[in-house]
Amino acid sequence: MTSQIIGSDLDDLVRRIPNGAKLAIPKTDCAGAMAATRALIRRKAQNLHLIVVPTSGLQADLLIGAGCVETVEGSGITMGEYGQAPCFGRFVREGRIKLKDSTCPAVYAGLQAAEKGIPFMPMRGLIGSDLAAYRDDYTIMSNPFADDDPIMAVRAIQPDVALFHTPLADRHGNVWVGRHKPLMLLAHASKETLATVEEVREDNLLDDPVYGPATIPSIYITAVAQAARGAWPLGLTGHYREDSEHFAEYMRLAATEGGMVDYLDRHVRRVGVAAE
Amino acid sequence: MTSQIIGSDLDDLVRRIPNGAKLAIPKTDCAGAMAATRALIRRKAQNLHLIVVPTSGLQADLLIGAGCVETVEGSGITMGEYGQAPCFGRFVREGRIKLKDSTCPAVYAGLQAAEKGIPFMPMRGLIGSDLAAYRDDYTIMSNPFADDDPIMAVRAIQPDVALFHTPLADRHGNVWVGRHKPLMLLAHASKETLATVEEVREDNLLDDPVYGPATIPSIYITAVAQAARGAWPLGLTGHYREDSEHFAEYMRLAATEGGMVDYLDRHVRRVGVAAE
Amino acid sequence: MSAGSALQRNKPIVDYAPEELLIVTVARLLEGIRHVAVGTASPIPGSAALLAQALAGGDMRVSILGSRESQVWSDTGVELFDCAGQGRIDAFFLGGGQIDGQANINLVGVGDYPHQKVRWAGSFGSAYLYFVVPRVILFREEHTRRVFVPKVDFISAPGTSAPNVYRPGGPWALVTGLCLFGFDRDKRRFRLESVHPGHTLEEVRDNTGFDFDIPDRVAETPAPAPGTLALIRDRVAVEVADAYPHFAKRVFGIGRETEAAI
Amino acid sequence: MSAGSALQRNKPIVDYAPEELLIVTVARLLEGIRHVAVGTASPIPGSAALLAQALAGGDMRVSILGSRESQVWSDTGVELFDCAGQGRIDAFFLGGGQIDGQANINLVGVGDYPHQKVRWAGSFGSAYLYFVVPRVILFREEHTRRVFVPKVDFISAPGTSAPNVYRPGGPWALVTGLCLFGFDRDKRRFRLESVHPGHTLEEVRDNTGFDFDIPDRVAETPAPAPGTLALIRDRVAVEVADAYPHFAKRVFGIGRETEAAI
Repeated sequence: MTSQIIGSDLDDLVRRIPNGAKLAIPKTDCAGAMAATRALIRRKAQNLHLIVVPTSGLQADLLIGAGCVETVEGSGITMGEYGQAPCFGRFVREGRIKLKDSTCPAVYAGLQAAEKGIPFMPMRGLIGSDLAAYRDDYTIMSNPFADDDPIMAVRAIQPDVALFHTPLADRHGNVWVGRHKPLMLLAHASKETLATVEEVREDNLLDDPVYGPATIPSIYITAVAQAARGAWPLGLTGHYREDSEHFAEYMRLAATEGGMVDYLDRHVRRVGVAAE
Repeated sequence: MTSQIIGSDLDDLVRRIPNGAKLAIPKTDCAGAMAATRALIRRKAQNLHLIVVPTSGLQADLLIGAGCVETVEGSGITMGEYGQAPCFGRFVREGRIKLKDSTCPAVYAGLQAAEKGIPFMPMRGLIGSDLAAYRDDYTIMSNPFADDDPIMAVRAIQPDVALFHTPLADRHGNVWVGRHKPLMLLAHASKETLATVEEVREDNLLDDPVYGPATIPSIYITAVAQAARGAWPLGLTGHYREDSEHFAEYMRLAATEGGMVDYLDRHVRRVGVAAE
Repeated sequence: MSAGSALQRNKPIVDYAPEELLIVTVARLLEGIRHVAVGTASPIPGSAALLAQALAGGDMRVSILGSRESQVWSDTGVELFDCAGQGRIDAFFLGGGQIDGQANINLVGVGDYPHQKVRWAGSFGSAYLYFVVPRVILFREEHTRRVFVPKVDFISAPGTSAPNVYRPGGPWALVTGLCLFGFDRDKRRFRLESVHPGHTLEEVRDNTGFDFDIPDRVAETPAPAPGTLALIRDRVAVEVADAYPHFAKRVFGIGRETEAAI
Repeated sequence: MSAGSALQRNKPIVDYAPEELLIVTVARLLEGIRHVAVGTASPIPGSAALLAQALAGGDMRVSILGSRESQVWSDTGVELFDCAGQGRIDAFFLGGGQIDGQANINLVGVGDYPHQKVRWAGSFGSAYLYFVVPRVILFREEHTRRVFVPKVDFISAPGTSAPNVYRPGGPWALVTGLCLFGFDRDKRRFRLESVHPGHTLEEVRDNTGFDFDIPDRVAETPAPAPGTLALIRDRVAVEVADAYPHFAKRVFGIGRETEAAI
């Protein structure tokens, strides 16, 4: 509910993500805020409880490999056609991260509960899955309108901070998300929301009859920072493509602990990388 | 899930609303499908269970006054600045309609449950209200994640048919709703959805990055009919204003049973009215 | 109209409309609020919110539902209620065809439900917002025993709840054409805070059907200060004309020729 | 590649890729379906859905998640799951790092959870869609005892549920590189339906870690008819190249130079 700082200083932006925060990030194809993520690694974020909504790829793997993450909550970490997420796999094997495995609609359901200010959401499915067996925030309850109809209750998920990247915001702090409506859900459910964007417009997006319906009102937005190519090496729909050569390099280096150090030195920690 | 008939025959459209149907209509300012509503009255619809989402005005009052409605479910019927809804008030006083009084977010919650395929939604508030006392589809349950935390469970509402009017659809049966996202919820929750629109475009609205996010995909749409000024005498945002003279005439005539017959003859039953 | 002006003692004589007194009185109840939402049918609360915002130097968010010039939400339905459920709305206004001494409100009708002899529009969002918005200000200009009854005929939304019921919100004050009441949630009773200039405690008592607490010394509701009145007339009037054109025309003599949004 | 062609008896000799046999086999399982949804990592099911649509004269809806040319939903997240919950999705595909004889699937990893020796991506939407989509087709090309185990190490989604559990959906069939199984929900067992040309029952048995029912006479999976193959190559290949460019290039030799959607 604070006013929006609109600038381009990513270090300033990620200072709003404290160590230990429940940090929510969107699906890879919703465009993760990768430039901000690298800034977060540079500021040596620690013990993050990372909520991937509902899955992630490079962004989560990078944060894990950089040692920023204590817990991963969500329904999948994958590098898609490039293969399994290397750091995630290694950290799991070595017992270096805690897991809260889920299924996509349960992640959404938890966020929707927070969005509505209710303590839980009922949800079909899940009963008999080991996902439920390992989660104390999923519990079976009875449908109060039927006899003998067990249904899963999924506890509300309220992230401390949501972080994502979109093509467009305006000077008032309204952020356009297009088809990626889970970003709206994320902003509604989270205590604070940080966005990076390609472009900041002067006119009020909310007042535009066509852009308005797909725009997150500034009331939910803590801060916006402009970051050109802020999703790189991910792609951004309508703007630029995924950098597949970079993905290949990542897969090669991140396969080992030593290679990962090399990757971080080369692409994250070095000053002046990718115009940051 | 049937294919979309796109034409301009409103009589054909409203034939898909059987007597006794649970018919859901949106808020007045979302633009009710008034031309289709007049066609529905002409076809002498009976015993409708009208679900107003979450409130209505002229559209509901007209259907009630024309004798089409058995039950009204929703959280308000009002003519706004013109005053109390005359037919609604008269029919309530005379015991000629059944009431399922609600509160706005409970109407949405019931539809959201249907949208998700869950039997109920938990909801804060409502406890201790007489609304809950008169509804067997609201019941108090326990929050399974806390001790002694009663919470209202609102049973799913699945309308048989949703009917509304928007500015724009395309040849594929995709319907643009703009900021009126409750129309999306309505389409998701209802078994069938009928839309009238001002304009039908050739290109696919869903594929448009700006229109797409505020477009109901055709998978939810049973039929679309083009109806120029289809919301009249209501206004349609960005297109035309509410016809306040007509509202004044309605308020004058609908105040009595006889006047209402006169109104219906003059504006609904007469052939060739308002270009229908 | 200039009611009240002749009746003020020890104050500069400034003409103001009764609506302006109410606007100022309500605005005072919004001090310290970060975000106030206002329903479409509430021109005086709407004006009060805009005044409070102006007085707060703009550091307050005002969301007037149905306003076409200042869109606050990207959705015309669910978002208001979700936003309130998230705790992002600090103040809201409710009225009532009947209001009783426990702050129960009735927006449904008079007589035995369902086929009541007088039927109003319905409960709208009251049965939810009254629970989750911390500072709900009850506003009803008509101060009569018809409105302020011993017990409402239908509880659209209860004024108080059992201790185990989740209720971060509830009634904060009641502003009428005669006076300002505060509401004591622990005692579950209204308490008279001040009587508007030109009116008396007896008048309030005669026209109120429920019991309420009365302080030893009953204050007079402060009249609008000249600077505040200027702010209302120069700035609030223009802003409020967007959402409430009829009201703006009637009270401030400004506005558009049409009430219908396009 | 032309596997299978030399081994077919009583059929015209037509060269086809093993992927094309699988596409045809899966497409056959989609007969009568009104709406099938396909996940992003499923090129063979995706091709099969498009083939089934072509064979149905277009009277079938195919929603390929992540396809940029045929948007089906207005939302990239929740809508798929809600749509399935509404009963508007009739068929879906799931795989599994492990699948057992009760059709339990494991997408999480091998060994003791949580710190497993092999960790896969995770369960995605399986624990929900497996319950609500009526015809879930399990697809796993690799047919080995490593995949088809007696009991999965982690149940991402159970194959069957107690009778009181709401479950309109569940496993319908399992297509592998060697054979086609049907699933009997009452008996909670797979039943071998047919063995692909060039493979044998013994091969299936040797490579399957769970028990399954075997009919008296084991059929051979029908090879693609020439007309069907032509449809795949002329039409499906082009359509599938949008969502699965690498696959289209490898199997059909067509497609774009880039895999990244803009």
